[in-house]
Amino acid sequence: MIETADQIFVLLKHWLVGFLPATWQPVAGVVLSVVAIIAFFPALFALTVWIERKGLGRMQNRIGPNRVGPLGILQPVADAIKSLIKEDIVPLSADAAVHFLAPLLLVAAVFMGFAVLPMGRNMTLVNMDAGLLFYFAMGASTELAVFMAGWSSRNKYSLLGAMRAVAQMISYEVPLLMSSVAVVMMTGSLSLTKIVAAQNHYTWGLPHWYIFTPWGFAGFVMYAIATTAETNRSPFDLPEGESELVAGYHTEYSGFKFALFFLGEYLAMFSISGLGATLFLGGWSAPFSFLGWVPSWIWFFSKLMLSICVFIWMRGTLPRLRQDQLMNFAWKFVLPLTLLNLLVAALWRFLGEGWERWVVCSAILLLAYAFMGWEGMRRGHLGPRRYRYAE
Amino acid sequence: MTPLAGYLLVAALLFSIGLAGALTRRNAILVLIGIELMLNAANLNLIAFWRYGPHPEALTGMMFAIFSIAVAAAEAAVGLGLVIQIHRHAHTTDLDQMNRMKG
Amino acid sequence: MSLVFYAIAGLTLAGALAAVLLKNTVHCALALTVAFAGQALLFLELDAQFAGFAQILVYIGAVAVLVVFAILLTRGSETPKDGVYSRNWLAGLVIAAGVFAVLGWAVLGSARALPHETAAPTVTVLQIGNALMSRYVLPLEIVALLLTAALIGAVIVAMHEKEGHK
Amino acid sequence: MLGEGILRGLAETARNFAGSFVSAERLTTVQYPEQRIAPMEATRDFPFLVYDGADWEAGLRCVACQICEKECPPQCIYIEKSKDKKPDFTGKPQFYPARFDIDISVCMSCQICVEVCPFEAIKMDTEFELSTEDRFGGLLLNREKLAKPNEHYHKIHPAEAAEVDARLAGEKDKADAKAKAAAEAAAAKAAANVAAPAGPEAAPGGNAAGNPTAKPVEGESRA
Repeated sequence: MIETADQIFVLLKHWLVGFLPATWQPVAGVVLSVVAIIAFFPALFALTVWIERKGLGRMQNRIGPNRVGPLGILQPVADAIKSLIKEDIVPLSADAAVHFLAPLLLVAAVFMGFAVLPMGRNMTLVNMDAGLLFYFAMGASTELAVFMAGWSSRNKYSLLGAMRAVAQMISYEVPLLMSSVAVVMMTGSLSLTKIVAAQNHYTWGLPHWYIFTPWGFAGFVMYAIATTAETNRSPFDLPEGESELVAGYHTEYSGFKFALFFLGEYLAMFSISGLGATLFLGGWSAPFSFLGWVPSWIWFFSKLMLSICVFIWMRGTLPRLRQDQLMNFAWKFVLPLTLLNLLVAALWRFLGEGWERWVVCSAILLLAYAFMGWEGMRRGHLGPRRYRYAE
Repeated sequence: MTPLAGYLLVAALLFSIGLAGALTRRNAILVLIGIELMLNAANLNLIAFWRYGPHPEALTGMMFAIFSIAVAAAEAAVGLGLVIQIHRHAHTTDLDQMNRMKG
Repeated sequence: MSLVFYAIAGLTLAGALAAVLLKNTVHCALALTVAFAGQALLFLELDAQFAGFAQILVYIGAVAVLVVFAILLTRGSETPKDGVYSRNWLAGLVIAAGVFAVLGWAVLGSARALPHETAAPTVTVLQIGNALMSRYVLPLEIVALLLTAALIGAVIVAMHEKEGHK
Repeated sequence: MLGEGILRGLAETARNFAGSFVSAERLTTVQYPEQRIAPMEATRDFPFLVYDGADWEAGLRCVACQICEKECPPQCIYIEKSKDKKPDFTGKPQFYPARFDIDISVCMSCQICVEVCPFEAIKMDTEFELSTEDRFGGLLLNREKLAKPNEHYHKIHPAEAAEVDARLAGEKDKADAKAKAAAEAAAAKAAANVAAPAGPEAAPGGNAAGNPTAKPVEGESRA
């Protein structure tokens, strides 16, 4: 019974595929999984939009959408209908072909990333040996889509937004990769399935997730910062700052294409949160050994939604950064710390099983954090903004 | 035609296209693009020979290609940095106009 | 020679041709990306998974974006009035055609000696990592040094000179 | 320590989030079409024309002096002066607007027309639900749509309206007294000469000079 609940989607797929002749079955299985991903994540996107609008409202002491359906739950449906029936405007001077291709490329590249995520026990679409590399290769191609969108619009705001977005994504891709490399070093594999398997065992009922180690915790924090920047979420949402750039690279998009950009942004958030859960939070494994009977996919998606909620919480709290603060933060703070974290992870590996490694690794990371934070605040790279003329 | 010959022909064509681009275009960046294409053609040759060679388990061709990709990234960074510096100095990226050695 | 190979080869060559023929420089850069993607697919077709993904990550994720940045920083997206081809384009074309003729002749001439279909080698990332850290550790270190030098060099070359430093 | 402020901010938003479910006074949102809050006394948006009495056409205070038309910064007022005259509230014959249009799609609610009006004829309304399906014709209000009774003015701005009424009543008394005095003087002369028409016409000029000094005081009392 427990086994069936855990494997329900796998069994369902096998049952459906079983109706076809044997030669077609592998192809049909892949197609079915792809269709499931393409159908499920946009639905999750609709739910997330609702959660975000309600949650942000509550954080600002508002009620949020409450007109369409009970508690406004049908608001995303209304938004979808609105964007579908809107006129699709292409500016006269725009580069029509590139303008058309950019949103498609973005969404396609983002969807590719889901292919290697293990969403549950035996629930990986392609169990690739170099899964993590594939994921980052796909993530890197979204930058080009963003650039295409901004450049083809022939609008200075769009171009500026796209350049900001690309510069920011490149800058934060380095810490993103570096913090993931620490996990790869520990597991000895680029396969996401193996990374989950390496974390899926328990001592005294507690899991061996990487976040519960000093280097894993530091890596997770750095990973979270880098993903926030990578998905252009607040406080790193300069590329689409409405108040400065009138929505940046998708200024000139309307109707369905704009909805595609919006969808792409949220899908990127889902996939990168899923990757974070896989790398640091044990993927689909249960947080306590006695909860092992809960289906694995429930754990994966609850971890994913938890990350999304933290994203929304951050958005409700932090104001937007300035461009120079953003770059300083990436190159002068996050990147050195991730490099140090790599060294600490190696040290952790070679210090053996005792308690010493906890003390040594935590002390190094804490000292480095405190020193760099103090130094950054003293020099004014980081910390609260000082006003020279006001006050 | 064997598969290897097919890959080698594609690589040869790619190399020639890159060479033609590098030799005929005016814009310095497009010349760099041509050089990138030529490097890519070489990589394709390396991988193809690795795949159809007698000892694929030795990984020689593959390693060569991976190192070559890394070096190409460095080459692109330095090359484009030079182009930007030249543009700042001479206000053009047209190679036909860059015919003086004096600054 | 499967249909897939012809399709991917066609895509790669079309992208490469567009990259050297198109008038608008940004279009050239985007066509170059298509060529890179086609090449990555060719690598995958050759069972070189790791190299294929590295190709996408490095070429599409970094080199193409760098090219695009350089084009915008040098205002190259405006098509020049006096043509996009160099004065001695004919010579270049002849040289390229000659090179292709020689290469093609060499390949076709030795086609009979080339090995036929062999079993696909299974290369895991673990093997590549082991090879990098044992047999190829010296080249790896040299590449690391080279990349560091290139990083510093590119920064110095492209850096603005400070005002009043002349 | 770096990151302290971020944690404090996160705690604050978390407190808001949780608090909005617990305490009702945190949520200040008004569910507008169903719930409404009474507008504040100083609320103002678009101008309207005041009339006295029951008949709007006869009771319009406006004398088509066209000062507001000239002063209007976005030029959204259009006035056509009448050919004939009719008596105003003091009984003096005055022109009246044959046409008075305000394009409220252009109007920027600056209240300058109200400030400059010497006759207390144009005032600011509080009506804001002006959406229409015809964005050109529907937002061009003619004098019939603009005319609203003095009672309406009393309802939306009671203190201000009372002040205006008192001043107008004082003017009327003054004008009556003056007319009486003139009549007495005319009777005393008992001359056959017809009284010069220049006498009554001096009154509006006196009004115009008196008003701007009166207004700032009124504004202060409202604030």
